[in-house]
Parts: sequence; C-alpha cells; structure tokens
Amino acid sequence: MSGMSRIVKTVTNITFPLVLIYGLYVIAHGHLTPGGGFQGGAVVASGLAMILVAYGSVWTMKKINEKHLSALESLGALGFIGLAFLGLIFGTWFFNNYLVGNEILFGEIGRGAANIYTAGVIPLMNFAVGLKVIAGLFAIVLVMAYATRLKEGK
Amino acid sequence: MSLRNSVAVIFFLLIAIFFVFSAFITHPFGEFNNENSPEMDQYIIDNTQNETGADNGVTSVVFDYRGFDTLGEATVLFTAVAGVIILFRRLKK
Amino acid sequence: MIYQIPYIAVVALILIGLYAIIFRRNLIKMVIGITLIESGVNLFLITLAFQKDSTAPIYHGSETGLTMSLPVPHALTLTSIVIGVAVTALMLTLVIHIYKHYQTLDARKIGMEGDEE
Amino acid sequence: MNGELDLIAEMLKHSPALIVAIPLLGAFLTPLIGKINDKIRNAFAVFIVALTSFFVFLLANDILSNGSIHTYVFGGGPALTEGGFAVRILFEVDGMNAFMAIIASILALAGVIYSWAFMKENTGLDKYYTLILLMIAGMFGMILTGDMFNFFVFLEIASISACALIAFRTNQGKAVDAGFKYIVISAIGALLILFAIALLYSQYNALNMAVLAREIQLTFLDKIALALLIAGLAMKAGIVPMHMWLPDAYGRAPASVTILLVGATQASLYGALRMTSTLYGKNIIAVLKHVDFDLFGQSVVFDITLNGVLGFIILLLAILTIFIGVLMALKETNFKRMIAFAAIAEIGYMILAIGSAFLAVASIDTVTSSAILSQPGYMALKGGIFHILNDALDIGLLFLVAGAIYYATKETSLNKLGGLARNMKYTTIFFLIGLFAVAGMPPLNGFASKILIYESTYQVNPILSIIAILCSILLLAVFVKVFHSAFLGPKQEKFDNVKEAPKSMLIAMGIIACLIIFIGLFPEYVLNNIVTPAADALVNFGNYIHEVDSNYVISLIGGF
Repeated sequence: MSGMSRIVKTVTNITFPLVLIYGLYVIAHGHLTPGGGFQGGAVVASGLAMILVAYGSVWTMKKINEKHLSALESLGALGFIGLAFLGLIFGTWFFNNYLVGNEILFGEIGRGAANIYTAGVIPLMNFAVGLKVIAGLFAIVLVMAYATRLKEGK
Repeated sequence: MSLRNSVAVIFFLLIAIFFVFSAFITHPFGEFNNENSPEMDQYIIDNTQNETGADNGVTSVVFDYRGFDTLGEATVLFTAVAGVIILFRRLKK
Repeated sequence: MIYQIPYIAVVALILIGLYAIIFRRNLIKMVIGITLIESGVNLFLITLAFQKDSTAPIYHGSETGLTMSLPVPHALTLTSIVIGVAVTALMLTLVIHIYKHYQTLDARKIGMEGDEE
Repeated sequence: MNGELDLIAEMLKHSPALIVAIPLLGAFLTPLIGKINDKIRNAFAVFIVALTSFFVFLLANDILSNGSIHTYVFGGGPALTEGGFAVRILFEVDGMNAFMAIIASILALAGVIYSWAFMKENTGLDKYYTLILLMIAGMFGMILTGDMFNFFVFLEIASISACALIAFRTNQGKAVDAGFKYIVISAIGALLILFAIALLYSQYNALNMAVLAREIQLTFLDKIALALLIAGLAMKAGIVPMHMWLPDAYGRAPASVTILLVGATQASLYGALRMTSTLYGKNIIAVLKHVDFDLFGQSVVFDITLNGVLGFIILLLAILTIFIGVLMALKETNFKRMIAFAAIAEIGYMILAIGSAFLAVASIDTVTSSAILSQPGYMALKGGIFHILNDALDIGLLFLVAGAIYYATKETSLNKLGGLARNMKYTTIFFLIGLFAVAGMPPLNGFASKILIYESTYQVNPILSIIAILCSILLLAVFVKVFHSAFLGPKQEKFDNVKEAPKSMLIAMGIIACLIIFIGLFPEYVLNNIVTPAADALVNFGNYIHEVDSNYVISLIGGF
C-alpha cells in the first residue's frame, strides 16, 4: 500500500508537529500537570501512528524499521532502570529519589515551588519512560501493520 | 445443552453473583468514614510536595512511592514489544 | 443505592466481558471481552479514588487543606491500562497468526488438525 | 577483611531488589548486545542468570540458616510510615519465599544453559533471550514481592513473556493456538486477581501484604476477594477445572521455555499459598456458619470454618486434578503433552497435601500469631512444600529430555519413536532418573516427598491416600510404556543417524539429575534445612507481619 490520498498526507504533515510538541510538553511537565511519561509517550506514538496510516506501512518501514525502534526502546528502559540503579549507588536504596534537595538538577522541593526544576529524578524518569513508550507503542503498531499489509496483486 | 455449555453457564453465574454482591456492599461512592479513612493516600497528598517535590500527586506515586510498579509496567510494555516482534519475525535465516 | 451506581456500571462491564469470552466463539469478540473486563476493573479502581467534593491530586502552588481524590488508585489504573495495552497487542498478534494458519476466527474450528509436526 | 565483610553485608541487604533488577537489566541490554555477536549474547544471558542465582543463594543461605526475614523498601526509608501504613513497595523475603526463589533459580539456570544449543537453529534469538530473562524476572518478582499490586504486575510480566514464548514456533498452528489459550486464561485470571486487590484496597486502603494481613477483618467483601484470588491463581496454576491450557502450552512451547513455565506455574501456586495462609492467616479458623439442627432426634452441632471449607474444596480439586492428569496421560500419544498431564497430576499431589494441612489447623496462637496444626497436618504441609521442589526438578528434567529427543529426531509422537537408547545413552539415563523420580520410587527425591504426603493424608482420610498411591503407580506405568516405546524396542532405520544431544543440553539435564539424586540420597538434610523453614514461615504467619511492624519501631528510635 502506498498510503492514502494527498489531502490526508498534507494534513498529517501539518498536524504531526503539533501532536509532537503537545506530547513532549506532557512528558516534560509530568510532575507538575496532569500527564507524565506514559501519557505523553502515547500522544506522540499516536502522532506517529497517524503518519503510518497516511503514508502506509511499507513507506514507514523503509524510513525506520522495528530494529531501530527496539534499540531506542531498550535505551529508554535502560535509562529508567539506570536511574533506579543510581539510586542504589548515590542514595543507598534502589529507586531512591537521590536528586531531591540537591542544587544542580531538579532539586527544588517544598510547597509552592511549582516550577519545572523540582521533583528530583521524576522528570528524568518521565523522559526515559516517554522515549520507551514512544518507541514501544510505535513498534507494536508498525510491526502489526507491516505484517498484515496487503501484498501486491491481492 | 452440552456439558461444556452448562459448566460455562454455572461458572458464569457463580462469578456474576460474586461481582453483583461486591457492587452492593462496597462503600458508597465517594464517601469515606472512620472505618475506611484513606490514611495512606492522605499521607501522599500531604507530603508529595515536601518529600518528592512533585506537584502532581499521581506522578509522585507513579515514579517515587511506587516506582517499582512503574518499572514493572515499563517492562510489560517492553515484553509486549519483544513478543510482537518475535511473533512476526522471519522464520528462515 | 444511588451511590452504588458506579459499581453497578463496573459489574455490568465485567459481566458483559465475561459473557463475550465464555459464550462467543469468535476470537476477536473474545479479545473485546477481555478488554471490556479490563475497562471494568480500571473503572472500579478509578471510582475508588473519588472523594466527595474533591479535586485532582495536583497542587498549583502552596495551597493547603484541599480535599483531593486519592492518588494511589490513579497510579494503579495507569499501570493496569498499560498492561492492558500490552495484553491486547499480544492477543491480536496471535489472532492474526491463527487467522493465517486456519483461515477462520471460529474458536471451535481451530486447533483441530491432527498431530503433524 | 573488614571491607569484604561490608561488601557481603551490603550485597545481602540489597539482594532482594537485585534478584529482580539484574534479570531486568539483562533483558534491556540483550537486544543491544545481540547486535555484537550471538555467542556473546548467549554467554551474557547465562552470566546474568548465574549472577541472579548467586544473589538468590546468598539471600536464601542467610534466611534459611538464621530464620531471619529480609525486607527491602524501594526508595528507602522506614517500611511503615507513622500511623502504620506502607506507602512504598516492600519486598519481604521469609523462608517460603527463599525456598521458592531457590527452585526458580535452578529452573532458570537449567533453562538458559539448555537454550544455548537447543535454540541455535532458530531466528529471532535476541528477542528470545530478552523474553526468557523477562520471564525469569517476572517469576522472581512474583516470588519475592510483599505488595499485592506488585504481585499482579509481575504476574503479568511472567504471563505475557510466557505467552510470546509458547507461540515461538509460529509456523505451527497449534503453538499459536496454545499461546492464545494461555494468554486468555492468564488475562482473565490476572483481572480477577486485580479486582480482588481493588476490593481489599477499597476497605483497608492498603496494598502491602503484611499491612493487609494485620488489618483484615474477614468481611463479606474479603470472602469474595479470597474466592477471586484463589480462582485467579488456580487458573494460572493449572488446577483442574481450568487446566486445559496447560498441556497445550507445555506441549507446544520449546522445552527450554517449558521448564520456566513450570516455575511460573509454581510461583502462582506459591501466590495462592501466601494469600490464604498469610493474608487470611489471622482468620483462617474463623467460623463462617454455625450449624445446629435435629437429625432423627439427635441434635447435630458443628461449625463450618474457613479452613474447613478451604481444605475441603482444595482436597476435592486435588483428587480431581490427580485423577484427570493421570487418566489423560494414559491415553496421550504426544510425548510432551503426556509429561504435561503428569505435571498436572503432580500439582494435584501438592495441593492434596496443602488441603490436608488446612484441615488440620486446630487453633491460632494469639501471642505469637501462628497457626497450630496437628502433627500429621504439619507433616502434610512439609510434604506438600517439599513436593513443589521435587516436582519442579522431576517434571523439568522430563521436559528437557523430551526436548532433547525432539532436537535429535524432530519427532514428538510416541508412536513414531523407538530404539533411541542405542544412540542417546546419556539422555536415556536422565530419562530413567526422571521417570523413577516422578513415579515416586526410592531412592529418588519423588519418593521422599510422596511418602510424607501418603502418610499424612492417610490420617486425614485413608481413601485419599489410597487414590494418591494408585495414581502414582499408574503414572509409573505410563512412563514405563514411554520408556519402552521410545528408548527400547526395535532399531529404526530413520533414527540411525541420531546423535546424542549437544553438550549444553546435557549439562542442563545433568545439573537437575544430580540434584534429584542428591535430594533422593539425603532427604533428611533437605527437609531440615530448606523445607522446614519454609513450612514454619507459613505456619508462623505472624512473623511476616511483625517483621514490618518491628522495623517501624526501630525507625522511630533512629535505626535508619
């Protein structure tokens, strides 16, 4: 399949950046507003799924295949579990939020801080999970779409 | 009706009775009293800003208080991706 | 009674799902049944989170003394939704494979061939 | 010297978390390492599992020898917050958990080593090893966790990865079908469990097992929750009304996966045991209904208690499970499916013993909060727990042998096999060991636990014991038939070129066979040092709660 009509492709081209920005916003502000890594990741992945629908799975598979996505997902997962392991090393317990209270990165705490430099490792974990969810959900959709594509002549 | 079907009907009715009963005796929607006061959740609501710095109580639960669940959850997604890819792999080398 | 209506909705969802799994023979309908049960359970978790007159458990500054809905069930629901996605993805993958092998989605007709290997 | 001691103490402190985290880390790394080289990837997987096993034995050694309970708070801080509720996730490892973790690590080690040669002709091995490690992590998570929802999450990890691995041979329609059956059953089971967890949460606002066990009142909702928990976990454990997925899944999965599936099934069984004996331990002898009526002029008075009902249901299911398992094994012609039915029967033996133990609970000691069992009941519990270990080893070994035969001949139908003993000497020896162990022949390990079960169930009801012995003999007959038809018999031309299984498979089988012989020769040693602490951990359920609460006291003084 070579994708859908030109109208759909054009609209996708226009709306995808918006979806992407919105998803990244949800990920980045996960510790302040409703949302987080999973939700934002799902938003971005749905944008990618829109591209998949508009351009067809064969075209998308040529641009990025599931091996790349799988590696990306591994990186996200490694980032997440790595942050947890760093808690073991720096904070003496697995999953310790060791960045809370420091002065360099995301360390601010307390009532009414309400800015993005709060919550310790939570924003970092949000990013890791966001990356993982984007890659993971898109990989699932892409692989399933590619496997069930209509072959030439059918 | 075959044996298989009647077993299925009995199983379904049994489970249905359990669920319907549980619906009628769960505490009323949105009402808490001394017996089931949400102490654990109140603790999280009170301390999320001071302990974790996150304004979003849900995120503080997801990534801090119950972070290990989230690791499991991320792992489930990872598992599903690995499973889907392995099932659609090429069979010949 | 009026306060039990959300739970009745939960139970209705779960029972419809169970009905689909037990009595329907179409694999896709069974998958739909499982997702229905899943949404029933998720709805149950979310209803448990609600307190009367509560807001979402998110601070916008240093306000205190608000009644907030409980955060833990929200987190549990999030986890269980993601798990649901994973399970559904895998089930649909298997359904695709079953369809490729047997050219049917009728549960009675699959897995009936002899022991070939 | 002091530094070394500190290091070991540190490792011991963190080992509950590391046992789960290391396989997870390995699983996340495997797709990246797989890009380098196949051999390095295989070695990496073995290394990860070996490292995990090292931590398991470190932890289990400490727990089983000192009788201590380890708790691990994820994120640090005290286990209980002021006010007595657990905000964070806890891992709590007592004798029973340690015992199950040992079994899981043996199975995992054997499965990974076995995979090396067994799977090498397949594609998609990067993902295969990823899923294997994930399944191991899920198994350990289920075993070690002390949090209800965490249990559910790890249950799902184990079952999703297991499902993908069962359907690994996607070119066989039946494998895919088995995978679908498995995922449907396990999804329903897991959702029942989740609903039960939500019911418990709605009443006590807690998810931690120890806190729930402390709080639980046995209200009507709790009874529903217990029924749903047992139903869900019984589905996953393959107990009879819901056993139909098990022979398909065990039979169609690659042998290296089946051995892990055995572990996952037993982890579910452990879950059911933990839920009933610890979570509801305080209320286990609670009176559900007081019966008082006249029967021909004589007044009949007795109480229906929770343990009576549970014990009765479990015994009924156990007899059904043993019976159906053995009968189906008799008429089955597919090698692996037959072993799977034998596995169902073996699960029946375990729950037979556990049901007898439930019936034998006489009272609860409120001071130490432990259940007081009659002597045969305690023996039955020990026998049942011992049998979990023995069943894992015996059934695991048989599946590995079946896999080796499939690897060598590409054949699983018993009607087509024959005369393999000439070319596959070691495999034949391993099969003989597994055969006699499963059938409960002395001096192998199956005998040691089955004799305990027979003896103790005989005192509950002689009929149970007789049925159990008869079924055991039938099982022996089944496997002797297999031995005769597959290994002995006339030499077949098509199997002339059959070679002995490769080294890695022999090593995996050898490890398990050695353990079987070891346990068979020194059953007392294993019983006293491994099984009894596990049984005591279940009986003295108060310790499980007290461990968390005493941590709370220490934290007030400033222990953390």
